Amino acid sequence: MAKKKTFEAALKELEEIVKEMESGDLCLEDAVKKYESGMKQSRYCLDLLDKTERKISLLTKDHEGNIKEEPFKDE
Amino acid sequence: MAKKKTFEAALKELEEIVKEMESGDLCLEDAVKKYESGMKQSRYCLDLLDKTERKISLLTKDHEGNIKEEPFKDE
Amino acid sequence: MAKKKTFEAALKELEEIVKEMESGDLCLEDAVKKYESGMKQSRYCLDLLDKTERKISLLTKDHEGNIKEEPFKDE
Amino acid sequence: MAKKKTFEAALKELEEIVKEMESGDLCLEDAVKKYESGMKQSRYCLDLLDKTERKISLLTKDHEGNIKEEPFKDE
Amino acid sequence: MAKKKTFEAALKELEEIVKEMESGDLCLEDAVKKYESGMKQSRYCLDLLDKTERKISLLTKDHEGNIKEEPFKDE
Amino acid sequence: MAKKKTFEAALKELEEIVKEMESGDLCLEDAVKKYESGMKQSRYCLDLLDKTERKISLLTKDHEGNIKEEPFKDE
Amino acid sequence: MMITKKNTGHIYTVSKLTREIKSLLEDTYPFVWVTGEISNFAVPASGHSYFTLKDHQAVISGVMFKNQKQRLKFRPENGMKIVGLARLSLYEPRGAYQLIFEHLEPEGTGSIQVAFEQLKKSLSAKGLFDDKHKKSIPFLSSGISVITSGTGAALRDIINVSRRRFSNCCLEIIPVKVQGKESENEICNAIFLANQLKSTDLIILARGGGSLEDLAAFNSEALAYAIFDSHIPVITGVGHETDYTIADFVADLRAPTPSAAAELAFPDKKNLMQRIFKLQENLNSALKNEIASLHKTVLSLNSRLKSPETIVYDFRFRLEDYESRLNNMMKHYIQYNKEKFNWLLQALQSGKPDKKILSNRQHIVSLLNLLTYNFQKRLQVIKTNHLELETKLKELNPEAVLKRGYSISRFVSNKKVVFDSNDVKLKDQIEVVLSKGQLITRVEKING
Repeated sequence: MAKKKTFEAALKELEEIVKEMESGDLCLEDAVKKYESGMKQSRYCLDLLDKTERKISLLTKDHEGNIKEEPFKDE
Repeated sequence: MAKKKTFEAALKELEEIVKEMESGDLCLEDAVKKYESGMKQSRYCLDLLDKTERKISLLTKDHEGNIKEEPFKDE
Repeated sequence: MAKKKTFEAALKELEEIVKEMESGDLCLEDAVKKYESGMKQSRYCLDLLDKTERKISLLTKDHEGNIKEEPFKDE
Repeated sequence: MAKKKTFEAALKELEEIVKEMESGDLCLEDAVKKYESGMKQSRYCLDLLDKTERKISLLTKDHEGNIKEEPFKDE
Repeated sequence: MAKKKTFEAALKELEEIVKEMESGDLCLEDAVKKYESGMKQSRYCLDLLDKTERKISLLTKDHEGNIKEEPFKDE
Repeated sequence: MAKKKTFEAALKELEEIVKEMESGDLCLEDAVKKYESGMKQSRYCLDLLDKTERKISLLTKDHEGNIKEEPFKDE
Repeated sequence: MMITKKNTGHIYTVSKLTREIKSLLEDTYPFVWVTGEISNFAVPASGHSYFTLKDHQAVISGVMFKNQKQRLKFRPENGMKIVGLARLSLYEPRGAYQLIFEHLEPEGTGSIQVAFEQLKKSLSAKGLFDDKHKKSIPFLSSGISVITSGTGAALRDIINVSRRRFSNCCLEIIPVKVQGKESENEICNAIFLANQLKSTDLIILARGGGSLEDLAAFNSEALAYAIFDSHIPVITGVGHETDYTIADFVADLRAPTPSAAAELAFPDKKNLMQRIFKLQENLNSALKNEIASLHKTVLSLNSRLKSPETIVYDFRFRLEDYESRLNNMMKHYIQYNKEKFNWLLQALQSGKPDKKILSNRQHIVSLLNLLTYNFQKRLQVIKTNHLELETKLKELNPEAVLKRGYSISRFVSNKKVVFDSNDVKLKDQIEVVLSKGQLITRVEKING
């Protein structure tokens, strides 16, 4: 499922959530829900960034160094 | 059952009770009943706040620290 | 039976009795009866007040302190 | 039988007897009879008063002090 | 497959990618993809150049030196 | 086939190729092709130069008009 | 034909450029026939002759080494018009080029027989000398037929030159008489034979120097036609004479001497190989240059291919910011609700009904006190009322009369008080009630 959501979409969602929370009109339950959802988006984004960074690092190593590129099995 | 009442609703109810009690027109029995009911609402609110706080703390820790998020079983 | 008479009603009755007693026109039998009845009402009222006080104290303790709420069995 | 006559009735009777005797029109015999009857009424009243006082004393003690209320067995 | 793409086409592609990435309008996923593809093109180009150089070196040696030209089996 | 191409034509071709290559307007693949073709021409020329063995013969006619070929012995 | 322009941006050194010009000149003009007027003729101690050759438009330096000069039949001098065979050579240290002459002959001089002139004129008129009939000399011939005397110096010269210039040459020598009666025929037949065999692609017709008489065969009409009809191109190299023979005019190429003919027939193998190697080298360096330049292009593009790592860092910062904002907002929400709640709780606590209980208790106690007080008061009144009545009653007690001395008489029988003496009979028993005690009496007398 997560595969289908792009980083940009998740970031956008997170941004919306932060904005909504900062608008300050939420009741506690909604705030908690928004917060949870926001944290979820953020973690998702961070995961993607981590993955991306590892990939880049592999690509870069492969190019400059000696390590051969290994196909990313999850893609 | 408690799940169905939001924090805001409980807080509102508590507010109404306080207002009625402050109006001072209550007979002893009603005053006691109101007080009891108010205390119940307040306990409910406090519980919700505590739960919420714990939840947030877990979510936050999970992200920055090492503790893994455990699913809230009661939800 | 005591349940059915409110504190306020009992207090009212007591007040009536005191008033009648003050009027001074009572024959002995009536005076005694009134006096007895007054005593009864007052005891009833005081009992109610005691009970209420204990209840409030429990509610308050439960809220601020550590004692768990025990359901009031007589309610 | 005594139960049926109130303190007030007895006292009234006594008052009548005193009035009749003060009129002075009674023959000695009647006067003596009246007098005896009057004394009877008066003793009756006195008894009632004693009883009442004991009762009140008990009620009062029970209320302010420690003695438990004992049901009045003769009532 | 690689055989079908000329050096010039790969170089062109690499150039396009560099330009696109320098324009800075890419989303993360696209940027990573472009980077990957760019690395691939550049590796491909460098490989082709290396191969060509080795070929020349063999042909030259054959002429002046002693090593006989070995046919390139992959051509 | 090679027989049909004169040394001069091959040399000419080689010279043309060198000129084209030095003009620098070729794409890599074409340059490699030209290079190979040039090397072929050059090898062809060199082969032609080396092909024949030194041979000096003397042609004489006997009295009957028959032609006689004999090695010329001047060495 | 050589490469003269390089648009690869390559910069020559003087030596390299000069070397290239030298090879260009020397390769292009291995031998040329040139005509002009001699000037500045000088012979220094070395014995070589230096001069300039000029016409009305240009001058060119020339030299003739001592050895070649010895073979000349005349002495060159200033103002003399000459025709010569020369190599073009470039002297690198001075960057100067000059003609090195193998042979010189005065132009337009010499005694020419009328017959020779007539034949020449007639053959020329017939077109035998026309350039359009001249066959091209193969650049690299596969075999050469040498038609000359089998024993003469000419053959040796040709063989020597061929060995020097092209070691693995193929020569087919057809020995002929080159003077005398039969020579004309033999030479013609030799040409026919070569054409018949077709085993070569070039004919050298050579002879050492000699007088006009000696060269008769070479000035014959028959040989002229034999040469003209030959399918194989013919180079002539006849004698050291300044004069041309008819054969020279008809030949596809004329050399002044047999060795010069050999030089023209055989390309310099070493030179050719060097030329090819040079081309190979150029080919190599051109491709290498291209590869190097492409390599540079790829590397430069590569260095511009920025890793998206910085984008990742940017996003990380953004995410951190969002998260901290989320956390702050959430804390704020909780704090806000807590405060609101605490405020309400306080309000609730302050409305706790215990004060009401206390006041009610006091109220009840005071009511109770009032009740008791009033009740006691009431009881007191009732008591007083009763006591008053009882006192009054006691004062009215009929027995009080007796204390003053009165007594009451009653019939014993019916306890009736005796009011009238008439009611009494004698002997009736009468009870007399006194203040203290009673008397029982009997009626003794009645007074009525």
